[in-house]
Amino acid sequence: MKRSQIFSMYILIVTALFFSATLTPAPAKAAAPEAKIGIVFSMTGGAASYGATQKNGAQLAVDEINAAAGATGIHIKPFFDDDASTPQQGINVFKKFINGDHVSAIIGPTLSDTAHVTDRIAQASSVPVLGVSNTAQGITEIGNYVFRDSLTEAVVVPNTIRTAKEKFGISKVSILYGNDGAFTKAGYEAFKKALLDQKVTILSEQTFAKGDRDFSPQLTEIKSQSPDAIVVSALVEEASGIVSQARQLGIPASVHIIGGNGFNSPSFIKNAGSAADGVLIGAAWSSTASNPLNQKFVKDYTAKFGNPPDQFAAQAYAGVYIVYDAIQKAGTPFAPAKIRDALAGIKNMDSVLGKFSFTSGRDADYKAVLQEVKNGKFVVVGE
Amino acid sequence: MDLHHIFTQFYAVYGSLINFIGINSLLAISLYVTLSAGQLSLGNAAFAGIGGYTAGILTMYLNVPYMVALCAATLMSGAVAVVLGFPVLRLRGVFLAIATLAFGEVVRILAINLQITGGAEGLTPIPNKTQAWMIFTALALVGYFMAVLRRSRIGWSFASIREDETAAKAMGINTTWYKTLAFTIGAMIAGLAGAMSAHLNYIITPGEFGFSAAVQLLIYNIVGGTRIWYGPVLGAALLTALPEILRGIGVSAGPVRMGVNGFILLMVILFLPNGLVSLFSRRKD
Amino acid sequence: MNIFLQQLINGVFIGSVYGLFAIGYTLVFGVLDILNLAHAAVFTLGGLVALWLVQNAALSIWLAFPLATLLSGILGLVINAVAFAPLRHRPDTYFSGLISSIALAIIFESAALGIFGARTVRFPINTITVHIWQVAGVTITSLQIEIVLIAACLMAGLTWFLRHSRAGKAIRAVAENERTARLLGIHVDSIIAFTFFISSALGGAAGILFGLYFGALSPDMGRSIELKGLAVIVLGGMGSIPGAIIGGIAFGLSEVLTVAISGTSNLRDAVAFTVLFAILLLRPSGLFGRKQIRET
Amino acid sequence: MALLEIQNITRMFGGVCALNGVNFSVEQGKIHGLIGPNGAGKTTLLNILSGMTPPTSGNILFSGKNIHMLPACRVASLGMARTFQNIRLFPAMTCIENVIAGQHLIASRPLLPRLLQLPSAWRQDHEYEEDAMATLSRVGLENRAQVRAQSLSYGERRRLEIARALASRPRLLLLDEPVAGMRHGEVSQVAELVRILAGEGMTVFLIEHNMSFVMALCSRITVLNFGQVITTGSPDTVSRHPHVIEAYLGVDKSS
Repeated sequence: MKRSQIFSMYILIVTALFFSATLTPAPAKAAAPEAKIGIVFSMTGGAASYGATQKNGAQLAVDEINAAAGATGIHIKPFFDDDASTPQQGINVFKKFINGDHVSAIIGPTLSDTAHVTDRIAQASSVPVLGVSNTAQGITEIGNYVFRDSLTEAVVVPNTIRTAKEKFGISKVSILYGNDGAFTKAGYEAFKKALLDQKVTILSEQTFAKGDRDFSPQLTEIKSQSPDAIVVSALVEEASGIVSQARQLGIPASVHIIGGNGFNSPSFIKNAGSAADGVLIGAAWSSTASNPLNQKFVKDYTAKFGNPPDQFAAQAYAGVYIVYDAIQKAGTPFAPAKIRDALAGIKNMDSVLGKFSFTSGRDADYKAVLQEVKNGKFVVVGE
Repeated sequence: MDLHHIFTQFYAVYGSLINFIGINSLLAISLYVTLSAGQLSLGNAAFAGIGGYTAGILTMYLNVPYMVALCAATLMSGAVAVVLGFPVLRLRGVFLAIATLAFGEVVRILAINLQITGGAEGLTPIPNKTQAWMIFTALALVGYFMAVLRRSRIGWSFASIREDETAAKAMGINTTWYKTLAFTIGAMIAGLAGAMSAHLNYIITPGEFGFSAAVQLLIYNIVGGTRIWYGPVLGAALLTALPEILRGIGVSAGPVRMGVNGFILLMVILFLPNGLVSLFSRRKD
Repeated sequence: MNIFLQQLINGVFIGSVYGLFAIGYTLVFGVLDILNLAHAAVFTLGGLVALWLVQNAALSIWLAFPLATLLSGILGLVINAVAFAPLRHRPDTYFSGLISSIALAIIFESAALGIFGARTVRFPINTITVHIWQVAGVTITSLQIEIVLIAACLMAGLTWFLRHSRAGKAIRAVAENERTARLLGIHVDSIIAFTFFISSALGGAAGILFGLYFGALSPDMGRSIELKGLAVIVLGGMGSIPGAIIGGIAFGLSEVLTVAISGTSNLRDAVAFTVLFAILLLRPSGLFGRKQIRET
Repeated sequence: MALLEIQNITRMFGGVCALNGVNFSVEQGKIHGLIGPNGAGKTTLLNILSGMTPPTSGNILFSGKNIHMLPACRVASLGMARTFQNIRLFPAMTCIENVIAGQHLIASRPLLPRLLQLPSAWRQDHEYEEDAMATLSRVGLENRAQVRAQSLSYGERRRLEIARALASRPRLLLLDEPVAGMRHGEVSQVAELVRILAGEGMTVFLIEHNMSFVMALCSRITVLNFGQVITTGSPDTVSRHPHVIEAYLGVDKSS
């Protein structure tokens, strides 16, 4: 083969490639810009029930945003994955998001134990990560790329105790909390600090373990101390068991039960039944909050998934909108550093959680809410 | 893209997975040693926990150098194994399994309630000192040790006890001593793996050392095969990488992966009694 | 004083549920010398299937309970056929039987997760009418009494069945010595399958009663009772039915009293496992066990 | 000179008296037989001699040293090896591996030289393997060396267990029914082997029901019935002893 033939063949191939590239059936205009976001929740393992509703909330937000963005606006390309409620699997997922999929931001993971480890990787690779259900201490302190839109117990609980004291004149309480989970332990520490700060005497502290269903021994002890209220830091499965067994053991309705974030889910009311009436829940979101964005979210979610949303779905839904808002402010879906700065600058953004902004320490900053369960529905007590 | 870039890209994405394969292989071998002397122990996950907490406390609170912490963790687990071994190793079969399981649960509950172990949130932040080469050097050394042990007097004694403890006694083997030795070597390797893992993940939580973790080590050994030391390594590598493989094939996250895990174990125990390693080992069965 | 009485009732109640779970567990061990670790998964599936029958098939609980117990029994036949029968003639049968039952437990739990979802669910409120009585300062609910009665009947029924009926005696013969039983013309394989049927039916029943009272069913509800069940059968003596019943009640009481005395329950499980540990070392045949367990 | 002296050994299992004041001694370099009807306590005695089961009372002197309190492994290390009535081989191991395992007391096989891959270590291994092969050939199993013990025939298993016992070069060999269930050819092979071993100075103590084997081979025989020694003596005196005949053939009512 003479050199010239090789050369001409070469030219032929190059031009063929060039034409084929331009004639590939790309849409008439350049493809709409896509922001790649990694979304990881616990779909299996101990926290599977929370991961399921979080995924629903995030999926709903992504669909709404992509529908509203139309042809020219920035679309979200979500990468959903499962960290199986373990730090080990969480690390694998984060590494795949950052180095494999080259995402511009990450939402999740569900559990604080996992976040402690995975958020370090996001920080080291300067990819912004937004926790939507991590309430333990020491998460946002990891670095300036770590944010969270879930109010920590330290913010919600003082407001709950203050309102409970004013409204129901509570002076002595017994505490019951799950001592083998980061979520419930953090809730207990926040409650204890708030109770001591507001001079409420603590009669006794009872504990239980994750997965326990029988609380009658502890509740019998508490009943004998006849407190004004029982402060409970538990997950939703345990919360409904505690409340129904307390009433079954004959603890009168005059003894209020005060719960933390873990109570704030429709399955609490469904599982606890009439025993839930009168329970006070300090929470970061209420399904009956009047703000119009929230009402629309509750209606759309219930229509799409068949059951009403819980706090975890709401915070995941809000998280997707927060990240999207930052991407729009940053003007480009590809620069994680710019997105981080835009996130830090979010102030009084309208969201289903209310007027949302980040504190200097990149924690969530919006009004917590105290709810009371009245004949099967959450009713907001005081703003 | 040149080869170097491809490799760094692969390592960037799967680097931590490779590290976990190494750690899980070490843990699998720690149970292999005890099984090779016929002792079914479900306590090795707890020894890994003891090793992890010991090293974590040393490096975090007393900022002891990393290597010293590793040695201390290994010795600590070994010491606890010797103390636990004498009473426990008189038990047979499933009763030994239950006793070591109860020990594992007690360790987990203590870790939750003690202040020094960081309670339920776990011990954090543990300095991230473990490198991939350290894990795989340790794995290579332990593997070599196992291969040589097999041909030494200790190895023959383990094998004899595993086949028939009574006959082993009649041949002059001090079964109590050798069983405790197998139990202790296993605990030390588990302690080392636990210490390395703690310095890889910044955190060590009590949940990692309960019943399901101990059962997982047993599954690595059974799937891999306990006739030869690299059987459990094969089992650990396959089952640790399985979630990634399944994701690659497009199996969605969720219960299906868990079901596949159980299904593989069932198929192996029914049709491949000596594990995957028997597929291509030359020994006639 | 009535606090102590109340704690006693709490202990006896939860103990009877543990006992009901444990007799199925120990029955299989008695006959085969193998721990059926899929038993906890049957406990879970029994509860979830009963809930499905009540909610979707709109059956009353008094129909759903026996039906779900029957289905759990059939599940037991599946466990035997898939995980235990094929391994019976292998030299390391007690070891491989343990592993195959673990494999099945994982498969069952993932099936429960897939079919019934991860959420904690409960029986509809009006499934069973509950009356709460205040007697001498102590509260007892009608549901508690019904559950204790059902558990007691099942336990008494099993004990009578094993002692007096032909099939029951055949089971005890196989438990005593399989080869001799075969010589006496007992069809050992079908007796073992039948044992799994009874054991899993009882495990399923315990799951339904547990879910009914505590109003919380989820795919991993078997996990917490599995280890306690293990402690109960060791306490009671492996393979002994009366041992499992008394062991269950004793275990329930010890749990409740640890909480009552120490005022906090973080030591509760630690006490339970330390007791289990001590029994294994000092008296591995437990309270009523008779098997030669320790030295060769 | 007596290698083994059994001084009124008694053993009770709950209320049952399995052995009651057993007294006899086994001479150095001799083949000593122990016979008696089923349930006479023969295997129990063997278990006591080998340290498997502690006696309720009484002493055992092994070349003058009292061993009745020692555990089985200590007794074995003094130079006593045994086989079992129901054959306790290592099923998953091959024949040669079974014998190598039997060399536990004589093969040090230290770990360190092997870790350092010293040539002396591998030479030592080779020597032990050759020794194991030699032991196998003594029992006629040299061409079955690589076969798994579980796939051997019944007679071969019996012989492999004897080979494994010989592997530790014992001074006293205890055989529990060594030729039970063997074909005639194999019985005479084992008899020949035992005769050679005794010739080399090894003391053999065996339990056997095959009378022709025992009478032909043993220089002294002890007869045990209901846990008590009827008599100890040469094959002739024992076979004519009235109580022995009565124990075996029952009392002749007519006389």
